[in-house]
Formats: sequence, C-alpha cells, structure tokens
Amino acid sequence: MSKEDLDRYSRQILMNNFNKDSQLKLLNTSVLIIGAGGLGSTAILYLGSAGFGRIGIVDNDVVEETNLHRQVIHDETKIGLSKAVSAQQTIKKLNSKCECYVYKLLLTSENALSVIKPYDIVIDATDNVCATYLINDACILTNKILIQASALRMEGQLSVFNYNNGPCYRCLNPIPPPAGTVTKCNVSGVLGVVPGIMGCFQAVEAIKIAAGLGANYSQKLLIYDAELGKVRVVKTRPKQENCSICGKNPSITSLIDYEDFCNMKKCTNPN
Amino acid sequence: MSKEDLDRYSRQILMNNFNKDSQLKLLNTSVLIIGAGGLGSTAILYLGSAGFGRIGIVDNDVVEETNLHRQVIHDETKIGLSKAVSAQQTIKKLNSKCECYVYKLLLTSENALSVIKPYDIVIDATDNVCATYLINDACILTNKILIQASALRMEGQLSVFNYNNGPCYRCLNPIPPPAGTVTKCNVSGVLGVVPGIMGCFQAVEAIKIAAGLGANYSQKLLIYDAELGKVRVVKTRPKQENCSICGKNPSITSLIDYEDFCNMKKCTNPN
Amino acid sequence: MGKNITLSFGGGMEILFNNTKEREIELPDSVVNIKDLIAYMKDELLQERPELFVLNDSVRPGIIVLINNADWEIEGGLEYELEDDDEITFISTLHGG
Amino acid sequence: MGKNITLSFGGGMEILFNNTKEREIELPDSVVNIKDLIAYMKDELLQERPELFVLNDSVRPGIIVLINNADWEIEGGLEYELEDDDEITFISTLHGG
Ligand SMILES: [Zn+2]
Ligand SMILES: [Zn+2]
Repeated sequence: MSKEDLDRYSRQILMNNFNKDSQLKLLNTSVLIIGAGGLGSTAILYLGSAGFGRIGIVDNDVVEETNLHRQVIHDETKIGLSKAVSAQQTIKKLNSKCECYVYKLLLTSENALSVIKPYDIVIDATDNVCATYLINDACILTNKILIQASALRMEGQLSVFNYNNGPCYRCLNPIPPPAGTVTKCNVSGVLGVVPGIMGCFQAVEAIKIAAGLGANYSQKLLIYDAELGKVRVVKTRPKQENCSICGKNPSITSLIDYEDFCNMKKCTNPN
Repeated sequence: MSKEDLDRYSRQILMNNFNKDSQLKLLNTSVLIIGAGGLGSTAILYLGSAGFGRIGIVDNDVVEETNLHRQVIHDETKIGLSKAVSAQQTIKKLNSKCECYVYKLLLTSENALSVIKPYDIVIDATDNVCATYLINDACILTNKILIQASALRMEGQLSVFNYNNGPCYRCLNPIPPPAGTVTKCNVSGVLGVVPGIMGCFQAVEAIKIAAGLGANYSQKLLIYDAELGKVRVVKTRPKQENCSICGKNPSITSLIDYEDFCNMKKCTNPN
Repeated sequence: MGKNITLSFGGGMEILFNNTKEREIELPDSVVNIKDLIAYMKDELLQERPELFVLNDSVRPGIIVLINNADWEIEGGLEYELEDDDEITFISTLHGG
Repeated sequence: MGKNITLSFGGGMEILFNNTKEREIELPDSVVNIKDLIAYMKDELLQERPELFVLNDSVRPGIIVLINNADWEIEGGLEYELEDDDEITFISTLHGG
C-alpha cells in the first residue's frame, strides 16, 4: 500500500481488529450501489471514503428538490442532473483515488446481470418491491453478496443475503405482497435521516464483509423504529431448500418479468 | 409556510405523525452543532436538510486528509480550510434556506455560554472528555437540551441530557475518568461510518425533540457495537439530587477549568 | 384464565390496529396457536380492511411475523402454541428508500 | 454450586479481559454481590493493568456498569446481589468523534 493510502486511512488502520491487510482487502473489493437516493446517499459517501477500490452507482433518475430533505449526497446545484452522475461528482471530490463508475439506466431483467457481474458486493438501495426481487435474483444467478435495506416513515429494515450459505430475499419472502398493500415514500412519507441510518448500516456490512470481519446481519434482520427509538436484531429462517431461486431445484434459472411477478402494472425507477 | 417549503419538505410532511405544524416547529427551532468532524458530518447534513430554521457550527480545526475517511461533509478541495466553514459551504448548497452560522473557535469556559445561548438544542459532536463536561455544564447553566454522542473503534454511545427533567452527563458521570484511561481516534482508530451512524441518531433526536415527538434517549443510553452488530438501549439513573451542576444545591454555578477537572494538561480541539 | 401476550406492530401494520405499536392482551381460552391468534385478531381487533392483514387463514405475503423476536418459521409458524408473556410481532416489509 | 452469569464488555474494557466481549462464568460461592464480583474479576480474570478497571473497591470512573441492561445505580450498585443468568456489563465511556 502506498504511503499516501496509509496516511489517508490511518484512523481506520489504527483499530485493533483492522490492519493494513484489511485496508488492502477493501482496496481490492468492488461494490455496486443500486439507487442513489435516501439509502444510497450515505452508503455511497461512506463506501467512497472508506477505501474501496471501485464502486459503481446505478440510477436512472434526476435530482429533484423534494429529494433534498434526505438525499444529502446531492444539492441544489444538482437539480435536474442525473443522480448517478451527481453522486459520482461528490465521490470524486471526496476521494479521488476511488474508481467510481456510473450507470444512468433503469435496472431491468435485460441488463441486470451484465451490470452486476463485475462487482463483488451489491447494495440494494432502491425504493420498490420489483427492484428488490430483480436484484435478489440477479445476485443469486451471478453469486454476489447482497446487502438489502429499505426505509419508510420512521422505520427501516436491513438484511444480508447470499452470504456464507445464508438465505436470500426470496427464502424469507417467497410471495410478493399484494400490489395494493405496498406504499412508497411519495405516498407515506419518510423522515430523511432514517434512510440515512440504514444506508450507513449497509456501508458497515460492506466494509466488514470486504475486510473479512464477517457480516452482522446474515440470517438476521435489523429492524429500526425511530418513533419508538427501538432497534431489534432478529434471527430469520435459514436458506430454504425449496426456494425458487437459491434452493436445490430452482424453478427460476434466468431473470423473469418482475412487474408481472409483483402484480404491478409499472414499477418506478430505483431512487 | 411557503409553497416552496411545502414542496421541499413534502416527503416528510406526508408522514402520519408529522404534519405542516411539525415542519413549522423545525423552521422555528435552532440547533448548535459543536464539532464538524465524524459525528458532526452527518448530524449537520441531516439537520441542514431537514428544515431547521437556523443551525450553528462550532469548530476550530482545519480539514486534514486523515479526516476524509469519515468526515464526509468535507472533501479533498477543502483540505486546509476551516471545518466549520467547509461544513457551512456544503449546507449552503444543500439547503440555501437554512440560516447557517459558523464559529471558528475553540469552545472554552470563557465563550461557551455566549455561543450556546442563542440556540434551542445543542449537539455535542466533539471528541474529548473535557469538551463534553464543558458543554454539559454550559447547557445546564443556559437550560438547553443536549444531545451527546461519541464514537471510537467500532462502537458508539448516545444520550439526551437536560430534557424534561431528565439527568445530565454529570448525573451519570460525576467523576471524570483518570487521564490515562482515555484514548482517542488518533490513538485507537475509528471505523468512519460508526460516527456517521451516531451523528444520524443525534439528528433523529433533534428532529423529534423540535417537532414535539419526544426524545428517544432521555434517561436512556444507546450503545452500538458494529463489531457484534449489537444495538442496546439501556435505562439509566434519573436526574440526581446531589448532582454538582443540575442537582438541588449545585456546587458548580459557573463554568470551571475543565482541563484541570479532567486532569488533562491540555485538551485538544473538538473535531 | 387466558394467557397474556404482547402484540407489537410495525411497518404500517399498526395503522390497522388502533394505531398502537404495542399492546398487551388477554387471550380467550380458545386461542391456542398462532393460527387461532390471527383469526382472533382479524375478528376482534382489526379496525378495517382485513385484506391488508390476512389471506387464506394466514397473514398476507409481505408481513414479517416474529415470535419473541425470532422469525415465526423457525418457531413452528401457524402451529406454534402460545405461551404466557409471549411477544408476537407483525411488521410489514418496507419498500422505500 | 456457584451461580452462572454472563459478563459482557465494551468500549475497550474487553482488551483487559482476554479480548472477549462476552463470556459465561461460574462464580465461586463467595461471590455474592457486585462488589465481590469486581474483586473477583480483578484477582482472577484481569489480564493486566488493574488501574484501568478498579479504584478503591469499585470500578474506576468512566466505566458504565449495567445489570441486565440497566444502569447499576438503579439496581443497587455495589450491593446488588447476583442471581443466576444475570448479565453484567462493563463498558468504558467513549470519547471520540
Ligand atoms: Zn432463497
Ligand atoms: Zn446532573
């Protein structure tokens, strides 16, 4: 490692369970963050600054004013600009040594595998159920570790999937929720800093996994409620033998039509 | 509230327990953040974007490269610049409607009361024990709510003091730790995103307090351990009648010499 | 005497149940397992729109059920027999970011 | 037979105790209350530098002691009598940001 890197990451390397080798592992690990919105904002800031060698950012949206109460990687000068490009600009200034690639596209069944393939770890920072199933299935098919989180109102949830023979999102949620039961930030609202916290927790998982310190929330679910000030970590079921994507005889062997599967006429973009 | 504000904060106002009145309360509340370092970075980002009418930032340090693995409100172009000014520049771009004042100074027994007085809520985002006792005492003498947090290695702690007749930092910690037992980030190291999470939690407390939703962690202590993935919320003792600053017959009635009190020859700046 | 359990809600499920995130209830003797509990909650506690809570004698997809802070699947699912002081949690999966 | 309790450490205290954040121990009969426990830990479990743990028969200032996840002061402090399965936690206050 260069002296410059040793300096820049010195506060991290000083930790008794994190040394030069751990930092080298980060420098040799790549992370793809899907969604540069509320969750993505802090996830990207901390992954870009922690010393990952390469990060990728996927987002097809542009920055809007209503995003700015929570999407703090952007700012007023970026309104109208691609969120992925805006986030990339912030990272280039924060850590010019981090290779940062952008994908200004909507992740679909057609492009997901090729976008995900070059990365070691995937972070689902999207805001809709179709995207979550799509990303889960694409991570299983390409054998990538997936750190999934979501936030709404004053609550957040997080889990790590496809890690060390642990479960995937479908193992826990084989059937999608009925379309009428799902609400989003533009309907139910969200306290800006709650996705901020969940994005930070996603970054912790990525760093620990890359450094070889182990994931905290594989086969576990973190549930945060800012209204009650409560944080629960609960044990979930293990990998399911009959899972339709990661089980012994998977019925899904290539990506499917996720809007159809989720009974949604149209899924919105990840943001 | 202006139509522009209604738009900007719409995703927040949509929540069922947070309405226009809550947002107005935020716009009429001021917060002082002491320290624009690891904790301050996210606390300032989310307080600046959430719609507080006025925020103040206290820091006497300049941005260094070794800060950038965790102090994500700054960037490489800010190296050498005052941290307070750097943070102010970021907030001005993120939310030009937030009045943001800077105090490029080291908080001392001489200036603390006058700096703190014009604010409603104080956030201790400093990195040393002297500053924490100084800020605690100054908040009691000026009757301000204090949101205190700290982070080291992979752990963080947070509590709210002087809220609704709850305890202060001295109620819980009447005697400072022996000087030789205290280590700091530049000795023990810190995983960058851990202060990020704690700063986010500080922002949640400030928003909930300002909106009238109640603090989560008054007479409670949040303890986060990223190594174990464990978050505990523990009940602490109530306000102590014999507390030397907030008790019935306080022996401390004006700010004292905190370096002397903490047996430190010299305290470093808050960062 | 019936068993006393704590019900806890999150992710929006609380809106269906009197907007309370936690409540203690005393169960009638007829409620033995989780399946009975779901039917009892639907008939006696639910305020509105049962389709947001139940589907075919179970909870609808998209609801996380926890028995004493563990996934109900590892505790026996619908057949789990309730005990005094159990905490049963119903949390909707969130989709937002 | 002695009581079994869980000791848990944080904030750097674990470094003094074998670098383990959690361990179960069986107590000798002579250890009745927290005061006894601290003395026992100092004599039998501490690896080095007792001044980082104890001061005058108690823990040094700057250590948070929790009895089953509550501040020891509200549970009786040094006089609290240990029970089987208790979790006693020693966490150093942190100063960093
Ligand atoms: Zn699976
Ligand atoms: Zn006090």
